[in-house]
Formats: sequence, C-alpha cells, structure tokens
Amino acid sequence: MSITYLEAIREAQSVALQKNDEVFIYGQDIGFFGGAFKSTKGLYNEFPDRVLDSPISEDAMVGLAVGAAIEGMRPIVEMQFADFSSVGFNQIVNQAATLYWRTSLACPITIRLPSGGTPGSGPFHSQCMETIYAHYPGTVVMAPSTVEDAYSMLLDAISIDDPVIFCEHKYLYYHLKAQQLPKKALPATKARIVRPGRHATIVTYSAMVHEAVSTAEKLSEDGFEIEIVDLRCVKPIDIETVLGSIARTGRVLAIGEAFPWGGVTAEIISQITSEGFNLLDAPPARLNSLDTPIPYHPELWRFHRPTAHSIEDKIRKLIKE
Amino acid sequence: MSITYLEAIREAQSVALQKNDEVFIYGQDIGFFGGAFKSTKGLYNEFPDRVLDSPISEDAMVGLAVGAAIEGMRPIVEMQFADFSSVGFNQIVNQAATLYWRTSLACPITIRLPSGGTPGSGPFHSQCMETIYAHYPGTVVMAPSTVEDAYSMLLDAISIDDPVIFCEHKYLYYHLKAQQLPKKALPATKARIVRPGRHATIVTYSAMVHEAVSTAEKLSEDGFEIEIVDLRCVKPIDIETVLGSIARTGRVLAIGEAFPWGGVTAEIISQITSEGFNLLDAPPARLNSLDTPIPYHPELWRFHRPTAHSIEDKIRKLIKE
Amino acid sequence: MASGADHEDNLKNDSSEMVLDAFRWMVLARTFEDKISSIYKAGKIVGGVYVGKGQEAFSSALAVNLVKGKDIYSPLIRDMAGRSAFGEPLVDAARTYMGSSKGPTQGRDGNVHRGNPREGMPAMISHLGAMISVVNGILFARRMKGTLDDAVGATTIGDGGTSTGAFHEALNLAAVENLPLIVSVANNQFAYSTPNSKQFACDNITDKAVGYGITGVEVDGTDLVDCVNTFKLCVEKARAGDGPQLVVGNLLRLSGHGEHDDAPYISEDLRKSKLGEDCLSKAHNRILDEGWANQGDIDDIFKESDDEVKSAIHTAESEKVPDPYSHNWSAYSSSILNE
Amino acid sequence: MASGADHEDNLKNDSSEMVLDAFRWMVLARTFEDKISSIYKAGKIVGGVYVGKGQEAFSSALAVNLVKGKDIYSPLIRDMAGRSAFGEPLVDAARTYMGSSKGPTQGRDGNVHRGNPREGMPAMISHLGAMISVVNGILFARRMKGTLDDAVGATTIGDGGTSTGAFHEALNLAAVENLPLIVSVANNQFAYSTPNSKQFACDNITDKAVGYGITGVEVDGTDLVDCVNTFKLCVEKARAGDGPQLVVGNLLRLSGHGEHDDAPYISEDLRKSKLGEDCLSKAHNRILDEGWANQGDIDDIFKESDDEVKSAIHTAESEKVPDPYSHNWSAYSSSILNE
Ligand SMILES: Cc1ncc(C[n+]2csc(CCOP(=O)(O)OP(=O)(O)O)c2C)c(N)n1
Ligand SMILES: Cc1ncc(C[n+]2csc(CCOP(=O)(O)OP(=O)(O)O)c2C)c(N)n1
Ligand SMILES: [Mg+2]
Ligand SMILES: [Mg+2]
Repeated sequence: MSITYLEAIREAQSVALQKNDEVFIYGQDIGFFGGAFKSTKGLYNEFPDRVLDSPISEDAMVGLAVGAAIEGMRPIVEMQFADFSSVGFNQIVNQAATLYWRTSLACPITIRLPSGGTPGSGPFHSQCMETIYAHYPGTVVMAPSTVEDAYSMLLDAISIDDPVIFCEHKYLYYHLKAQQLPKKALPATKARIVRPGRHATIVTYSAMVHEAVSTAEKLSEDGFEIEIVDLRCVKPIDIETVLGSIARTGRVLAIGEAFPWGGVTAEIISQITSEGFNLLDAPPARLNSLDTPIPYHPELWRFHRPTAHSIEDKIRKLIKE
Repeated sequence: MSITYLEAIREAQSVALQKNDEVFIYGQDIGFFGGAFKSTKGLYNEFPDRVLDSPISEDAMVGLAVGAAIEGMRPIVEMQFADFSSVGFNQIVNQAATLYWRTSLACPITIRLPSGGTPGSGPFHSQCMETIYAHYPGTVVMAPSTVEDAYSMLLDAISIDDPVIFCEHKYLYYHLKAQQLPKKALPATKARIVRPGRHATIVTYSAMVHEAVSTAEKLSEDGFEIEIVDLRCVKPIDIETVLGSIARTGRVLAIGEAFPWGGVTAEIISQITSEGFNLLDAPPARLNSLDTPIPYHPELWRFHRPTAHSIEDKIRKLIKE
Repeated sequence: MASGADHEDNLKNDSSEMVLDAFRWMVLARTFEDKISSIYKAGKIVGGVYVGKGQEAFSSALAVNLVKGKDIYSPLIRDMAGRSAFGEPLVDAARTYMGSSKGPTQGRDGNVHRGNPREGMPAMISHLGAMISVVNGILFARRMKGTLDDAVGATTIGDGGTSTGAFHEALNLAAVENLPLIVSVANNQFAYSTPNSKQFACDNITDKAVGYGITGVEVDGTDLVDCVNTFKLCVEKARAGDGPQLVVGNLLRLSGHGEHDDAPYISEDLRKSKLGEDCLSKAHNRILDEGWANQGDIDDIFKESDDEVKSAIHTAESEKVPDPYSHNWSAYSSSILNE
Repeated sequence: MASGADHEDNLKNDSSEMVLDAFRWMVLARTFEDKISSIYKAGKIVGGVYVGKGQEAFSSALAVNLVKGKDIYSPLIRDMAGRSAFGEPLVDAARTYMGSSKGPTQGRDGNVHRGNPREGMPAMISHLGAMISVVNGILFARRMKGTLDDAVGATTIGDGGTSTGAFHEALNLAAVENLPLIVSVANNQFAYSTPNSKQFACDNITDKAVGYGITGVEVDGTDLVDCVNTFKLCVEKARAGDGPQLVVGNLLRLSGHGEHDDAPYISEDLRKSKLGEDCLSKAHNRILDEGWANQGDIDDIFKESDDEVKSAIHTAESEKVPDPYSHNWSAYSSSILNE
C-alpha cells in the first residue's frame, strides 16, 4: 500500500474527526464533493454533521471558526487555495490570532492553505503565504514537506490550542508517496535534519526540501556533502537545530519558494547571524522566487521559483567563499 | 511659521491636487470633515470634486482606485487607520500590485496608512503594516520619519507610476515640527544618514529614528558615536547607503516598531549579511516590538515597543562584542 | 416589513417590567458615561472615549430580552447600556477606562473593547462587521454539539458598518444556516461624519434584509417601549427557529463620534428633529405617564446609579495599573509555544 | 422587479439583428471552447480550462449591447462568448491557451485571466467579486474627468460570487455613487459543487438589488432573445443615469466547473429541466422559426467559426512560448524601481 501527501492530509482529518467530537471541517465544496483537491474525500459520508460546505465567504468562514472555538470546538477551515485566504486575512490575524491575548481564551483553529506553485497555476493559485501570517503575533505556521509530516503535523496542528496556519504544498499532493503513516513523530515545532553533510547547510521547508535534496545528491557525486534542515514549522522556528547544523558546516543557504522581500529566509538568516554569527565561515546566502507575481506559463514558472538548478549555482558559490 | 508632520502631509496633497488634475483623494470622512486626523483639512473646500468621502468599504475603495488608475488618474486612498487596510489587503496585493505585471499598464496609486503606536490606541489602532505590503512584488513602501520627508516623499509617492504604500506615523503627526517645507529633497527611494558616527550603525525608519537619535545623543556623552541610517523607503531598500555606513562602523543594529517575525529588520539584516558580511566586526543585532498584539495601556505599550532605553541596552551590548 | 409599533398594543401590558429594567440600565449607562466623559475632558482617561448617549434605549432594549448564561451578546462601541443590561459588572467598565490591571483585558485592550466570551459576551475587535460571524460561529457550534436549545446570539452595529464586506458575508451565512442571530443596527444617520446618503442608497436599512432572505424590522430608536417590544418579538422569533432578524433603530447620537469630536456635521435641524429626541427623558416621561413608576422611584434609580458609578470608579482608580515587568507577555495559550 | 419577458414584445422587432449578432458569437465561443476542451483532454493545454457552455446566450447578449471603445466590459471565467462579442480578437484567446509568448499576458497570467484594460476590458484576478469595484473606479474616474458621457461599465459574476464581501462593497458603492454599472449574474445554480441552497437564502438573487436600492431584473438565461432584450433595456437605463443594474440569468452550465470535473453534483432531473436547455440550439431554432435567418446562413456561421478557430489555434500553436531568459522580469512600471 502506498499513500500520497494528499491522502495523508485526508487521513489526519479522518483520525481527528474520529477521535474528537470537537473537530469539524468547514470550507467550500468540502462536503459531498470532497474538496477541490479531494482532501476531504469521503469524510462527509462518515461525518455528515461535521464536514460542512460554506458559502464563498472567507472572512465569515474564519470568523465562524473563531466563534466555534470560543464554544470549545476545534475547527479546521479549508481555503480552496491559499491565495484566497487574502480575503480572510483580517479575521485570521486580527480576530483569531489575538483572541487569547485579548480574552485569555484559547483559539484552537487550524486553517489549511493549499499553497505553492504548480505549472500553469499563475499568480492567484500558487502563492506561499506563510510570511504574511507568521508576521503576526499569536499564529503558528507549519509547512510540511513529506507525506509523514503532512499527517503527523496536521494532527499536531489540530491539537494545538492556538491558531495554526497549515501550509500544505499542492505540488506535493500527488507527487509524494510513502509506504505508511507514522505512529510516532517528531513534534511539529521541531526542525529535522533531512540529510547529514559537512560542506554547507541548506535550511528550507515544504516543496523546496525536495529541490534541495536533488541538488545535494548531485553535489555528492562531486564530493560535496550538503546538510539539509527541513524547518517544518516556520513559526516558531527551531533555531537550535539550525544552529547545530551550521556549527558542523560553517556555511548556510536559506531557500524559500515565497517572494523575496522579508519572509522565512530573511527571518532565518537574521536569527542565524544574530545568534550564531561566529559559526559562519562565509556570508549566509538566500534564495527565493523572483520578485514578481508567480507566472502562469511553465517555462516562466520554472525560472521564477528556486529549482535544483539555481540551488546548485548558489551552493557552488557558497562553498567557494 | 512652523509646520507639523501632519500638516506636511496635508500640504503635499494640496500641492499635488493643485498641480495635477489626475490626483484625487478617496477615503472615509476625508471630505467636509477633513479626515479623522485632519490630514485633508480644507482640501474639500478647495477641490470639492476631487476630495471624496467613501463608504466603510476598504476593499471597494482600493478596487475603485485601481479602476481610476486604469483611466489615467492618480488616486490617493486614505485608510482611516493602517490597521483597517487589512480588509483591503486583497485588492492591494493582488489587484493593484499585480496590475502592471498582468497588463503592462501602470498603477499609480498611493495608499496612505496612518500607522504606528500612540499611547492608549491598542491592538487595532497602532499597527505597522509595512512588512505585509512589502512582501508582495509590485509595491513600493515608504515610511517617512521627518516633517520634510513626509512632504517630499508623499509628493514622490503620488508621482511614482506604481502602487505606493505610504506609512505615515501617527505618533509623529503632532510631535514633529519643522520651520519650513523643502523645495528640493533626496529621492524617496534613498536612505539618509541622520547622524554620523563610528562605533556602530543603527538602521531604522519612521518613529524609531527619533528613539535612536535620543539614544545616540545619550551615548555620545559617554564617547560613543552612533551612526544612524534612516531607510525612508523600506521597499526598495537602499542597501548601498546602509553598507556604506557599516563599512565605517563595523557594527549594526536594525530597529523596527513592527512585530518581530520577519519584517524590515529581518530583510535588512539578511541583505547586510549576504552582501556585506566582511564589513561586520560583531554579530548584527535586531530590535523589534515584543511578539504580542500591541497593548492598549501606556505602561505596557511603552514596554512593548523599542524605546531609547531598550535601544541603549542593545547598543551597549553590541559595542562590547 | 412589520414595524415594531404594530405589535405594541398587544405587548405593552406585560412589558412594563422589562421597560423599567431597561430604563435602570439606561440611567446607569448615561450616568457612567457622563462621568467618564468628564474625566476624559480632564485628561485622565487613556485612549478614546466613545459613548452611547441617545442610543441607550435601543441598546438596553435588546439586552433586557436576552438571558445571560444562555444567550450571546456581542456589543459594539455605543453599547454601555446593553452591556450593563446583559450583566456586565460596572466595575469591569470602570477598570478598563481607568487603566486598572484588574480589568477584563488586563490593560491589553481598551475601553469599549472589553468583553468576556466565557460569559457569552465576545470582546470586539475594531474592524466593523467582524464580530457578526463570530456570533454565527458560537451558534453554529452549539447547534453542532446539540447544546443550542432556544438560545439566540445578538450583536450590534451602526449604519456605517453595514457597508463592510464582513457584514454581508456574515449575514448571508447566518441566513443560509438559519441561525438564531439578531443583528441590531443603530441607525444614527452618520458614520463618524459620513451621512447615510454617502453610505447606502436603499430607502431603509431594513431593505437589506430582503437580499438575505431574512426578517427586517424598523423601530423608533428613541422610544424605549417600541424598542423593548420590537426586540421581544424578534428574540422570540429567533428562539422559535425563524432565523436571523435584522432590527434597525432610527435615532441620533447625542454626542460626537468620540468625546474629542463636537460633530459639526450634524445639522441643527436634524438635532431638533424627532430623531434627535433624548431617549432617556422620553422614557422617563413615558414611565410617569403610564404610571409604571413614580418620580420618587425614578429619583432612587438616578441616586443608586450615581452611587454605583462613583463606587466603581473609585475601586478602579485605587487599583494598580498593569506592570510590564510582571505581565505575561505571550500571545499563545499553548505552553509549548511559550518556551 | 420587472422580468425581461414583459418588455420582449415591444423590443422583439428591432432586436433581430442584435440576436443574430449574438448568435454568431455564441457559435464562435462554443466552437472554440469545444476545441480547447479536446486539446485539454489530449493533455496539451497548460493550466485549467473553464468553459461557458450553456451560458453563451447570457454572456454574449450583454456584450452585444456594449460599444467597444466606449463602454467597459469586465468578463469572468465563463465569458468566452461575451469577450468575443465585445471585440476580443480570437487569437488572443488561442494564444493564452496555447501558451504563446505573443498572448495579451505574455505568459504571465493564464487563459481566462487575459484582458486588455486599455481597450476597456480589464483583466480579471481570481478573487471572486474583486473586479466589480475596478469597473466602479473606471466609471468614477471618467465622471470626475468629464469623459463619461453615456458610457456604461458591465461586469459578470456567478451565483457563488454574490457571497463575497467584495461583491457587497462594490455594489453598495456603485449605488451610492449612482454609477452606470451593470452586474450580470449567471445563476447556474452551483458554485463549483455548492448548490444555491448553501449559498444564499433569498428567494431570488434579484432580491439583493433591493438592499442596494438598485434595479434587479431576472431573465431566462437559456433564451437568447429574452437576454438580448433585457440587457438592452438595462444598458439603456444605465446610460440614461438610472444607476446600477443587476441582471440575473437563470441557467445551468452544461459542463463541469472546469474540464477536469464531470459535475456529479448536478442531478439528472435538473439537467433535464428547463434550466438545462441548451441556449445555442434554442437560439438556433428560434432564429429559424422567426425567419431571421435560414439554415444555410446558420451553416455558414458554423463553418466560418470553425475556420476562424482552426486558424487562431494554428497561429498560436506556431508561435514561440515565453523565454525566461529574455523575459522582462519586473513587477514595476517605473524605471527607477527597476535599477
Ligand atoms: C473596517 C473598518 N474601517 C474603518 C473603521 C474606522 N471607524 C471606526 S467607527 C467608524 C464609523 C462607524 O459608523 P457607524 O457604523 O455608523 O457607527 P456609529 O459610530 O455611528 O455608532 C469608522 C469609519 C473601522 N472601525 N473598521
Ligand atoms: C474569494 C474566492 N474564494 C474562492 C474561490 C475559488 N473558486 C473559484 S470559482 C468558484 C466557484 C464560483 O461559483 P460561481 O460564482 O457560482 O461561478 P460559476 O463557476 O458557477 O460560473 C470558487 C469557489 C475564488 N475564486 N475566490
Ligand atoms: Mg452611525
Ligand atoms: Mg455558479
């Protein structure tokens, strides 16, 4: 049996619905239809009262989830695409993320954002919005890169008593497969060393982990061993694991698929240089998408985002410095 | 005669309305009433057809501005508080900021965000949202710190053919005064050395410039000369000026009033360490607000944001390293 | 669209007690806010002061129809009267205004933002329209859990707030889900300085109910009896499963937008019109006319309110302000996130 | 609320030409989209394909009432027919689908997102409801500049899109400003899989017009003649200064949400109902019945469309795809920002 990243997300929700009556899922077309990506396929049949279709009203969907959380529920809101959460932005950052601060009442909601680029999706069906949500106090922002993490981190997200923005990557939905789902897992807030190395560290997350691994495998043939840290959770950031890796390699490249200004790579490099400056043997490097909206045409898209190819260029330069 | 930061903003709009028929202002209570902060006071009388009250509809206000820009106008949208732009977020980042990319048509709109903390304003009337807008491709984000800059940069903003997010600081509205408005000025996209120094560089912007200056004056008494760079424009960032300063001092502290995750300080430190690593004699330091919503009570608020006091602590540590 | 007045005759008889109750809260709110306003003008309140002067009848009339511990009441900035009527301790209000660390938000959020979701009163955020969907969520969750019974959720907004996308999405969703939601719109003719003519183009805000397929009722917001009876009916309908109710009260605020504003945009004519009548003195006279209480009883109400207000402010004033050094600076409830 | 049908008798006589014109664009759109759909199924289209099958009458009927170079037309995903009728060159459509670098977006944005604001056709963003206020802005600016004359701005949306805050804010604002805006709602009963019963609770989408204080008209979206006449009237009213017009066309999409979807959520009964009738064959028959054209004329229209489609796709296919190395990678129009 093999299971995809997408199926892992479905499975985690199924388990959560089964184990806990307080869990419900709310979103567009997620009921009978099973979701635009089928990540709630079959769940409506099993839990007809807790897998519910919403109108096209992202603001009201998130507001509803906060109200339900006040009543002790643990809602999961599915955005049809991460990009559309922009119209639910206010309720996420100002209502949900501040609830605990304002009232000492927990806000255990999970907002699932089908994120990231796939060929032909264009500027409004490809965005990585982790930065936008991570900037605001009170949020937890996760971005799993593997089938196993998609499963265990979503279960963690649902069980955390604060708003979790769960950035699942659409490119990984069908591409990634695992043999089985994990029984035990690293807590969602911890980073993982994906691959040991000694010449440089790549810190990244989500789909870019796989691009980094390709590069590392290629460079390994030339005798360069690149350590890869998968952040998994981009807020909070497990900086200890990152610094531990850099202590071994002395060099770091931070990679993100999101837009270049600010963002995860900026935050990670700032933390590294403030807290681990003396570990560095070379200037820290950064690689993000180009500074334009995400292009629709695959020829442009492949050039716009970081790939194994552009990562290789960066790493080769980094190692030489 | 003396003129406040707020009056400078009013004056720049008055000049722009006078010089160019394509300029108009749209926002809540900005007409007859002259705006919640009086930054359009009297303009309605002079230009009754181009200073117009809107309904409480931030999404539609920004959408309207984009449409007007398509027709060749140069709209200025006043948000009553920066914080409320969260409900216009989608039109700003996905409609306005992408227009040129999608259609090769310029989008010369200016969105004025009365930003930043003042005592007693609380979580929803105090936010600094520059990070949110700067993250997206296609935006220019300005944050003037002086009366003169408020004036000249707003004129620049209105004349730039791309969407400008103009973060004017409410704390400076009445506090800052100048003798007169400048005839000539540094372009809005260039940073300025506010104060020369040699022991360390503070890179900051907006209200924090003044906190930094207080600290620098105090430390000067102890023989430490702190150079202060006012970014003025946080996107794009004038990194040359910043690196030039660090070349002289070897040490840097980046300060921002915004939330700590990501943001201007992260971007600036990442750029510095990637491009000017070898200029640094000590780990770069960062100071932002605490990682909670902005507190209402002044006792908490003063502790939450960086102040001359907390800046002094950071700088003293930085100089010792 | 039925007007509340149509039903008044049937209801008047058994509503006198509710009217008197509401009147008490109106007096308390007016007394408290007058006091806070004068402290503000003396420069001793932190942050802005937004009062409900002229809107107390409409505000309290809704809340006296709700049951604390069962119903939800999500107030906005002009709902001092409604908050008290719903059961908010006066000292909670005094504490936020005076900046006591013992206030419901511990100094984290300000004045009118105070709330207590555990007690059925969500704490508002400033973004207009944003609270309606939170009330939807509470009702939705209870129905899912089977604990809704005949509880209702009420929330308030102004004429200007109806222009927000949030208002639309939330009312539409409530209608689709047939939630027992009551949205009361205090139509005070202005949003800050902006007149209704620049805010919407329908004849009456109740017209908006048609677009959601819900009930819309209009009421004279200066007339306490009309308000009490209208809300009574709407709350009953919502309890009975009739879905969302939109109640629009026509009135004028007898203050500026905030206490910093002298409202030059409100014309003398409008101030002198029926809309500008003071709901408090009108209610006072009506109560005397109907013989529901005598002047002595009413004097007592004013006297008691005065005492209560003084005592609450005194308590709040004598308490410590928040201490940043011992404050729990965390935006997270989960301990693992605070490490 | 007047139904378009009421006015049909008066208008029928002089609308035959417009009907025939619209029919031509319907045939072109159907032919083109059928072709694109089959290329998609062969795996040769990049990105999704969303077609307007079953909605061509409603879509083109609006656009034939507009004047290119004067009016504004802001289409959405199911408006192939309207786009063509408004004057979009077919090759522009072919180029985006086939990924030619010569397409109107140069490969930057996809398929249905193409547009040309310089020619009065804004390019849509995906967020539903977001384009309405852009059209408002164009009209608003023209009025300010004195160049509006009797031009109108039209934009389209689906039943589901009416639930967005953006829809509400934009329609309300247009009503307040009395803008000559036409919003046509293709009520195809579903938003992706979500039926209207989960989207709104008013009886008819035209009810929403009441809440904005604007005109709302309903039309049989499968009946081209009804559509043409209704839009004619609404466009005339908007030109005459009567303010925003909401036109709701009842119909069914005769496709999935996208070509990847076989729409299992649409029941057989519904498909077989009047709503499920094919506007194209209905129009075809009506034209023959009325004698506005004969079968030979219609055969010619199909033949010409077929040729035009083949030629446009052939042109697009033979063009280069975008080259990332020579592409102008800038999100800024100002040269100072591109340094
Ligand atoms: C989304 C949003 N935009 C702007 C504001 C700023 N604002 C606060 S109160 C107000 C006027 C509100 O008018 P109305 O809803 O009629 O209530 P009233 O003050 O008259 O009681 C405005 C514009 C806000 N709170 N939220
Ligand atoms: C704000 C927003 N949320 C979600 C989506 C995703 N989405 C795209 S089309 C669609 C259904 C639209 O239904 P409707 O408006 O009825 O148009 P139809 O497809 O039926 O023509 C949805 C939910 C979106 N585009 N925008
Ligand atoms: Mg009002
Ligand atoms: Mg539809």
